[in-house]
Amino acid sequence: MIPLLFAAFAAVLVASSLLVILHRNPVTSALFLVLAFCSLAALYLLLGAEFVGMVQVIVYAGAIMVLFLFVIMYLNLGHDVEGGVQTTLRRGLGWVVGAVLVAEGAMLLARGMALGPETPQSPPPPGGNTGAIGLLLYSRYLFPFEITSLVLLVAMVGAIVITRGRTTPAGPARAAAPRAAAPRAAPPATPAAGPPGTEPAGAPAEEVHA
Amino acid sequence: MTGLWIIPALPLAAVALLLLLGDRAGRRGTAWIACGSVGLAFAFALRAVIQLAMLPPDQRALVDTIGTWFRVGDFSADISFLLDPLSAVMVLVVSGVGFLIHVYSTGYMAHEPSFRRFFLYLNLFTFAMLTLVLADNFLLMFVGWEGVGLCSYLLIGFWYQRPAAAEAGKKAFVVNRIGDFGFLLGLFVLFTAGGSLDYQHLFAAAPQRFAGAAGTALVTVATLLLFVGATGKSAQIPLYVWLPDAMEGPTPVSALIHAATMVTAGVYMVARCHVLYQLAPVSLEVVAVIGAATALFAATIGIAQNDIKRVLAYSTVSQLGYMFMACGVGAFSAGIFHLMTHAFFKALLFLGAGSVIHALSDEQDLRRMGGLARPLPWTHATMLIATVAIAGVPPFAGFFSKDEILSRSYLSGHHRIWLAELLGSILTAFYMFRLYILCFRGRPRMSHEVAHHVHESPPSMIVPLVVLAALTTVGGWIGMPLIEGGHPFERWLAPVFENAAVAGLHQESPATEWALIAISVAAALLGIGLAFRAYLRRPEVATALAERFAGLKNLLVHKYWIDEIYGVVFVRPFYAIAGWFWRFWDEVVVDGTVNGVATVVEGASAVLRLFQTGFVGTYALFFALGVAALLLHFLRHP
Amino acid sequence: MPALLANPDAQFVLWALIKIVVILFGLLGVVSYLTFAERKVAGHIQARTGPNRVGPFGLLQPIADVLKLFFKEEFIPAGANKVVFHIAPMLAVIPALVTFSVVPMGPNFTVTDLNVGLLLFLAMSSLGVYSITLAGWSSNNKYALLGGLRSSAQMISYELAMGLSTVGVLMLAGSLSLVDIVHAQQRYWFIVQQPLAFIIFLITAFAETNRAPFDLPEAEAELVAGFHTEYSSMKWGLFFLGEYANMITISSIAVTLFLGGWNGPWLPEPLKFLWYFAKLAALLFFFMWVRWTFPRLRYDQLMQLGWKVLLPLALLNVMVTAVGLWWAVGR
Amino acid sequence: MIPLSWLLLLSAVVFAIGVVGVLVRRNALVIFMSVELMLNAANLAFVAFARHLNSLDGQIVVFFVMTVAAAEVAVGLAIIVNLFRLRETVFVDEVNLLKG
Repeated sequence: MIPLLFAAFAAVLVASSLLVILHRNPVTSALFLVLAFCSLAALYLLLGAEFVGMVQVIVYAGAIMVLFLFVIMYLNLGHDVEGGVQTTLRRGLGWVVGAVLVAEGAMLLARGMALGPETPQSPPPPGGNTGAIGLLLYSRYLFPFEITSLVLLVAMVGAIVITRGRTTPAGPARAAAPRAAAPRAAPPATPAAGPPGTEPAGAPAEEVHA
Repeated sequence: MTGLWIIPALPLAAVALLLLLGDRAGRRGTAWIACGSVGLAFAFALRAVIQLAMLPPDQRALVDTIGTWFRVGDFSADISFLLDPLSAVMVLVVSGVGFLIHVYSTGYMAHEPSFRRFFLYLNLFTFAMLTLVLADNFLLMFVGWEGVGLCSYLLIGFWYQRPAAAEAGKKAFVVNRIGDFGFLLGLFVLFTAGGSLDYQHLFAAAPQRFAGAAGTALVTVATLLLFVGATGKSAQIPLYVWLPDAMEGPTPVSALIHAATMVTAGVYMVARCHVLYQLAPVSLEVVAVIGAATALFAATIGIAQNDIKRVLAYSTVSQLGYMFMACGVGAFSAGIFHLMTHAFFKALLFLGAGSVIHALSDEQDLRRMGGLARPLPWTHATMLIATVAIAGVPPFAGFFSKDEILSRSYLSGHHRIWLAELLGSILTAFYMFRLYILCFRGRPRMSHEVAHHVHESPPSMIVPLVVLAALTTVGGWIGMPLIEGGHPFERWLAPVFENAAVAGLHQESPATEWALIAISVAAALLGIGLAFRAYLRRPEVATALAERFAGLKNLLVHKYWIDEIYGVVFVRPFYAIAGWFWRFWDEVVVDGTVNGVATVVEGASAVLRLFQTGFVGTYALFFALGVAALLLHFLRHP
Repeated sequence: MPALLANPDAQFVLWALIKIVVILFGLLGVVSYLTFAERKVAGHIQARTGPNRVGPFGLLQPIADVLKLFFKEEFIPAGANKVVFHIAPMLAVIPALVTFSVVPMGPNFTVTDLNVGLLLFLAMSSLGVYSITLAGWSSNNKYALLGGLRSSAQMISYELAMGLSTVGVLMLAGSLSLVDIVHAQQRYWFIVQQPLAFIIFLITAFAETNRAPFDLPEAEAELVAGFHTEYSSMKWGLFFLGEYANMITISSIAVTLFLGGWNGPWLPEPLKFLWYFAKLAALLFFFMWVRWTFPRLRYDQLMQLGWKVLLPLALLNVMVTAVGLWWAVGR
Repeated sequence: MIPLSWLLLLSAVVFAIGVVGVLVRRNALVIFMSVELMLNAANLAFVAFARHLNSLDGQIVVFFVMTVAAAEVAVGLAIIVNLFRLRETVFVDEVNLLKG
């Protein structure tokens, strides 16, 4: 049963990952990426890492990918246009390198490198390993954990500062009127870098997310 | 016992508070924070000292270890404070006199625009000084030592817009650096040979570690180096030159730093290291001789100076010489006693001088003073007490301490030192009463405009004066001579200096001591009498003498040309060397190297730039190719 | 066939399928009558009688509605992204149904007792954004897009406060399994210890289900019909279904976390599930009551409330709970 | 039980897909998604090793990776939005500001 499920989810994972990079439409790419993440979460569940699996869905599918979708919609991107000799050369090289990487990885695995003997598994605790993860996070990894909060804070501040830009001194006024923060979508894309004040600030979205 | 740390921490907290609050505190708030913190520190110090006094004499040492400061190899330095009878005296003097001077400053600096900066520095100084005296090891003491040096520099140059003040601050800093360097070298020697910088360990182990001829040589070198530091900080020959110039700072600063507390750090340090000094008789001899030379030298210069604060500055140098003489003859407790009484009366003198300067609209020249006894009754009375005290007339504080130094010097067989001290006390009495007479007696010599504005200082300045005057009057009584088994002050310090008790003291008959007392009082009275005769009764005598010995007078007025000699011997050659380094080493060698590197990089980058397309994709491709190559390497060399 | 039935894996799959089917159809039936109930409640609140023509007391009205929806013409706007346009309504229903798999309805009456059940609920509620965002975007209609963006911002904002408000319960119960949480409430319900958390959870629940007074995504007066402006027939029906399914799910979670789940006096063990349904019904009525009583919030008020009031309060609740636990247990 | 090598192979494949995505696509957003794919491939390897070694540390590392990914996406997308405002493009081969 478990190998079967593994195979199924692995297939979904690989297929959707491929579609992420193959599809011309960024929205579709993003949706396939969500699918890939969900199947990855399922794989985590199969591996007995149910907490990580759930967090994977919450963080990646529920937050990060939504942010991606927001930005794609805000930028109102159509299909990507690819073409030209240089592009073709680069794409060809890219595929070759990817194939080489997979081949090398497979060969390394085939030689059994880095694979020690499997540690005997202890039976999973009745309440799952969430409690054990919490204990580890708040004991041995306490310092990295606290630093993590700092990383997030810096990223939040950075994202806000970058998106606000220096063009509008009347920043607060803009932030106070999120109604104006609607991206133009249905009408054909007008220049996004409009005059100050009318900029479709993605501010609420980014602030929400960061 | 815990809680010692709070004594230096309070002024530090005040510094932080003043920095954080900025001008929001206002003048009144600033004054309260600054004075309150030092006052509280004094209260805590008093409490700690009372606790100390409760203990039996042989256990009187309170240690408060806060934590490890740093650890390098097997050497570790603690942040640790020690309160023993010696540091108790120091901490009470520093916080007590410091508090009075803080209060005084609120009045004196009332019209100063940089009011907050002044108190910030003053509090920082108090913190550093308390750290210095309370430290439990040489390293922490060195922190305080450097801290007070820094604050001294900042406060001398407080009016940095005035070139003279800025120069004086720089001079003080540079001269002190020389001394501090010696001090640091001394610490290195002590640590290498003594194995520790902790007072207790070092002093306990010193007799064994420094045994034998080699050990004596080593400890002599170490103590001499430490004494170099002391000459810098405590303004002794040859590094005394900064102190008179330091009078460019505000007067409360002169009183606190350059009279009462910081300049005595050298004396404190020597007393603290008495165990080491007693292992090195040569060093003791040097200390005594340098002290004697400085005392006489500075006293003679003091006679011919016209700036009221400079006279006091040379007087300080001279009195510090007395303290070192006391240490040099082994009478450490007498030196510390004089340190304490000197803190009282010299602070009082400076504060009184400040009051006079304040009253005369910032006039400092004695030649334009006179007759101020009537308009400034409080200042006059307190200044008179202080002058009498420093001259050594009983029953004021200066008499007891100075007499003790004299008698100890004589009784311990240092007769030549005693003679120098005696001569010094005549000179002291003379120049101090010259100052007093020129300032308060005779006819007013200031301009009408200034005379019109003469006014007594506000209560915030008078009250510290009165308190200090009271201390000057009664402060010496705890050192009453001729008491069997030593007087209270000596008994108090006895646990610290137990092995330094002057031998042979108690074998002398009271008659000898009485005679010595009589001689020293007579010397003081002689100096006073001469001053009155030369400057009040018959001023023409002074003029005549000055004309007759014009060469000598010129020499004294120009302070033996010492600054100029230093300039030619040390400063000019130093400038020359520095200039060479600048022109050749810096501009040719260093700059040449840097520019050469830049040229090489420029040439190389012209080639490497071709790889930089600016497209992220290209970079990523190189990156991926690199990873692939790395994996290939692992495949080939598993 | 019997050999297949003996296989434990196959049995597992079979049981799961049976449970899924039961829950699915049960839930769908409840949802359709919930719409009926809503209309009745709205009617009575507005001093009307509500639907009463189809069947006795109008009880067949939901069936008529569904039939109408099925037979209505499907309409896809020009320039729409067809695939996404089709997927979006499905995404509205699926997360709600998935969450229901971990809700304990009675003793030994739950699809699966997952040891990270609460996280599953949070994960699924975080996925709820997609349907609305994608529906708004793929319709190629500016009102739909505005509604979609508004709702995603709203849901993401309130998700934080909701997640944090459950942390207090989590700390008290010491487990992420919803069954364990219900068991932990046998002495008294967590609403007693966590009243603030309950209030925050309720408010955020309104926002997460896009119900009044937080129904900005479909504010008729401003945005025509919000993100589902361009939807018609059963696709629109799916959104409708999703809204009510979400309501049921989130109310179930509220019952489980704060109101003691199936715990209650008097009833014998096998009938305890009735308590669960009674509480659920009460909460659903409360949802409707609020919808027809309160006016809609302005968008900036909504954001202010979410970020400046609810989130700090939820954090405060976590801190107070932690201190309280430390006081009570740690010492 | 799933053998470790399968998981690692899967991780390698997903990682390589991410690499290819970075190399062949010109849309910065898709490149970003490919980076996320690579990060997740690494996460998968971590979880696989956590299971293999029967130690939770691998799962803890996954947390930190997720945190960093979240931070990176927030800042990265902000940069892309700004890029679009300035240049009206998200195609990385139309921007060569890195060239000195």
